[in-house]
Amino acid sequence: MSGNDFTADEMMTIAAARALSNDDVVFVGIGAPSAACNVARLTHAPDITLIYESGTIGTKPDVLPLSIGDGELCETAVTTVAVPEMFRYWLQGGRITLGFLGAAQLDRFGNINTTVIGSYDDPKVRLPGGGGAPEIASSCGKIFITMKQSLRGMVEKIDFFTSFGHGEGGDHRKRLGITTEGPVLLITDLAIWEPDPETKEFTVVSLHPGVTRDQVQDTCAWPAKFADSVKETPLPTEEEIRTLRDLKARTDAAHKGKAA
Amino acid sequence: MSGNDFTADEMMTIAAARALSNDDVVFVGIGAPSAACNVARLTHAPDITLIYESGTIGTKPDVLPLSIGDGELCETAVTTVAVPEMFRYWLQGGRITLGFLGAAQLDRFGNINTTVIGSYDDPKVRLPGGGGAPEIASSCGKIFITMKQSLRGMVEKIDFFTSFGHGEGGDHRKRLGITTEGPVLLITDLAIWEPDPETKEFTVVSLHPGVTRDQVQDTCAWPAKFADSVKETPLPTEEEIRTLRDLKARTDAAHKGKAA
Amino acid sequence: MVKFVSLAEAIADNLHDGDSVAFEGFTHLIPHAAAHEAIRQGIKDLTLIRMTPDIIYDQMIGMGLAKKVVFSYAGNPGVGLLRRLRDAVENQHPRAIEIEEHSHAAMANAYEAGASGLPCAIFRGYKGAELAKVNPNIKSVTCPFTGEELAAVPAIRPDVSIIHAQKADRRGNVLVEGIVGVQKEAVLAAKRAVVTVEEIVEDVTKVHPNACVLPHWTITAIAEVKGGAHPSYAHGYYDRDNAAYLEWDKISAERDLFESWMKANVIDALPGDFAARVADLEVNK
Amino acid sequence: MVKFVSLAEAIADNLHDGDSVAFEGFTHLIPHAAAHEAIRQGIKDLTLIRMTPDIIYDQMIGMGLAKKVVFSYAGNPGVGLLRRLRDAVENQHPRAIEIEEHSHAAMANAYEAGASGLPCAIFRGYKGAELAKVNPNIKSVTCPFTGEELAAVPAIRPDVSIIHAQKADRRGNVLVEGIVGVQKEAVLAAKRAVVTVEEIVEDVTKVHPNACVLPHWTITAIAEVKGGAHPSYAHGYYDRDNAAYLEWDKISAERDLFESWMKANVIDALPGDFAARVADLEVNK
Repeated sequence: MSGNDFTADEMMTIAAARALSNDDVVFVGIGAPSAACNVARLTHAPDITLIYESGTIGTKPDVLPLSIGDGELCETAVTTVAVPEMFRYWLQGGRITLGFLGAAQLDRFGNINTTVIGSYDDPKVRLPGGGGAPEIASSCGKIFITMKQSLRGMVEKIDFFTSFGHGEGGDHRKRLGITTEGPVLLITDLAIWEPDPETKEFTVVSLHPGVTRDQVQDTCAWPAKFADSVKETPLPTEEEIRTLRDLKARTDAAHKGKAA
Repeated sequence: MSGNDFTADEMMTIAAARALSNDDVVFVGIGAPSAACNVARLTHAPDITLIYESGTIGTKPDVLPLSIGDGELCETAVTTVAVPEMFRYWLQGGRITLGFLGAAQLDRFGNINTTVIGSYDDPKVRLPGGGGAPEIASSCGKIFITMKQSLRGMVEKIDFFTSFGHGEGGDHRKRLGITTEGPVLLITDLAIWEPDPETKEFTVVSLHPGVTRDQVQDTCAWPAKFADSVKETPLPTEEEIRTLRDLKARTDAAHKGKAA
Repeated sequence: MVKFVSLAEAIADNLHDGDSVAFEGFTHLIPHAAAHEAIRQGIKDLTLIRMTPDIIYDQMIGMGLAKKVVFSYAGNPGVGLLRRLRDAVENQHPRAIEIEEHSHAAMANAYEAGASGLPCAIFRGYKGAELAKVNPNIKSVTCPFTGEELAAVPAIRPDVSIIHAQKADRRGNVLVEGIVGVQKEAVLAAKRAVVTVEEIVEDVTKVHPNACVLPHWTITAIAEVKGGAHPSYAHGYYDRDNAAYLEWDKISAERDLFESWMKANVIDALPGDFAARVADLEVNK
Repeated sequence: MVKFVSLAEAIADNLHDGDSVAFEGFTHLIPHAAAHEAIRQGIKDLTLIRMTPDIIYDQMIGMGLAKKVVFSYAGNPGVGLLRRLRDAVENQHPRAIEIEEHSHAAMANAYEAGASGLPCAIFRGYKGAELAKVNPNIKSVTCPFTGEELAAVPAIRPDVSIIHAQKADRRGNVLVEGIVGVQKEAVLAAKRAVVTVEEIVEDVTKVHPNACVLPHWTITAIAEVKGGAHPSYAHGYYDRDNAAYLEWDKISAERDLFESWMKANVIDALPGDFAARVADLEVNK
């Protein structure tokens, strides 16, 4: 395989994986976060601790779970605790260094909506809701967000504050008495964004290989800010691509399962 | 052995055992309560559920534990839970039908002191304190108390309210918002006492075989009340005595253990 | 006193029109067979409580059993949205339902408070989150030592909790292993508890001293239903039928397809049918 | 990052003059060897926290290490009073100590709140009990839904928690089995956690999925000390030395006898001496 033989989705997952380290204790969401965490574990961060909200602590799945409670998460875990304990001792207890969230709608300050499109009382689309996100966003040491860019997703104003990022920006978290860092990284299929140190507005710091500034702006409904020097995200290595694809192939085979 | 061949201590334990039933879920204290509960289990109440505050639920020890956390309690239990869970889900959760308490000092309304003799800040004797008793007394469906009678133990006024019985009597429990019954039975080495339905003052309802009213009064510092018709506690049966003595013999042998 | 009964009896005796009920299971051990029995019995006006209402609540809502849903994540896990729930919320089909929405932390704490006999739970939560503005059951208390404001939610106390577990023993003690979710809390918080199990064995108390065992006197009724969690799974018995979860997304997308599927697979089916559904998914013991 | 060290190092690195420390263990797995090491190192002005201060706190108080004790039951379990603690409270010998006294329910909830990162715990307790009048750390909060007044106590957050466990594995994961007490909560509530273990094995994560395992990243230091709980016991390793508990009642009754016993058995002893003390108490594995 050549260095350019990868999809934007794969680049997103690999860029997210690179941001993870051996010392992280990660509260993992399903989908791209789960893929990124497991690619990290299978490449440069073999000792990373992955926690799924189903109560599985220190899990090492061979295939990606479809749900956050697949059997393999438990079988490969250091221990499996009850869900109330997970939220009380581990998340609220401040034991999780990093929370990894996705979003249906995201604004420039890292606030997330996964609750409703339209009004809460008479929604156009009723989304699944927050699940663990409201407290993941406030209790984890820091937050990574990963999502595909789109005008419907990266919006000027989210319809509902499912979880709080930097609010209106600046020191809004601190003003609410939240002591954790909040969103420190946004990894999309096109770019890597970091909050501005002062305003906390997400700013593009790295474009994925071959991506233009226009592509970023065309898929983001707010006026995108770019850092003074925007880097290019390093190409996926052969090991990264192979690890991700092997993982996905094992996962697909496993999930075909039984039903027709 | 003849029907009269038993000690006052044995009579106390056996009388307490008889008051227990198969359907009881008992929070067991160490000493006489533990002996009574296990005699009940080994005679007429084989299905009684015994719970020790160490977290052992549904335990069936072959010898009496010296502490509330001896290994055999765990080995013979249906399950062993953490101590916070014991106090939250099981005791406070209202799952315990009966609490069984002892006392260093007891008053006529079933209020108990196991904290200090003398003043709290400068005690004459510093006793162990309440342990589980304050919440056992309020959260269990009802309370049995067992103790040997003495002028130092059954007092006009306790030095410290470690746990609340009927307070000043009458509906004092209800006035404090306590919804459980509180002390419903006092079993001593001389007699069985029940609270008066109105005043809640302990009243002798049964004298153990051979015990006189004077003996009861001579070992009780408040003016003892007697029911209109005071019964005689039935003699221990041969099975009861044998079960208790076998249990004690096994226990003594086990506790001699190793140290000189 | 726990009773060993058929699933039909367990549901008929314990779940009544208008009850609040928690069919719990956090992706693992979801009581599908029991939910299908409730649907067959046509029980009405239920308040359905669950952290993760997934396929079974989508089915119960789609069949019109629910008047209210209390939840924290209403999705088909790993797949997407719940289409029957959406139809009820967005279009009031087949009836309007009330929703009371929380976060996972709030629900988990509320179950824990219910099991603990407390009227409410306190936790550090909902900071900056908008649910606190739309749900009047989210309030706050102030720590009397630090002055910190903490979130408070009422304890969950269902009329009935219904769970699926791996094993019961002949005394009626119930063993739950693996991802245990909030099942223990749901059972202890409820007035009545119904448990379906994969099998009834001689004794479940020797597995491990600290295994999650619910003593017999905390359970109202036990019914043996092999495969009763399908397409969810039972750790040690059979795997999750991930394909069935993917398939549900299509079945639930259209009202007609949903109804014909429900007739064929639920209304005209029996608890005994679950065993065959897991035959190909069994794990080597 | 967890460190495998000698007991002397583990205590020297983690327990300092003036610290608040919980040597936990609810009758089972009491960290006697670690407490003896603290005594040998002569650490001063400690705030000793424990639900059931028994022999080890009697020893530490008798040796003058404690300035304060936070507890809920200060007895020699099944035997009687703690005579060195009494001497300190009643006669200020060898020094005056401050006491903060709670009920078991309060302490258990306070540890749980500490592990949960909360500033306080609420529970239904202390109704009519006089401790609420003499301990300013017992307050109340009102349930915002029902108006019920509940007791509140501050969370316990020790500088250090010290426990004894059966096993650690090579990664540093720690297994506690049997009567688990409040050890998990004590470890998670503390800033630093020291664990002594009976043995270090390859892997502790396969015992049972829901066994009480503390992941390596929650532990600061691990020291292998065979027999380190004696005369308490380690489920699966050796039995409780009940006779030693009975004997302590005599040893602790007189200051001179206490001091000579401490010199012979603690000051002039080593952690390695514990193995021999349990030799006759070992259970068949």
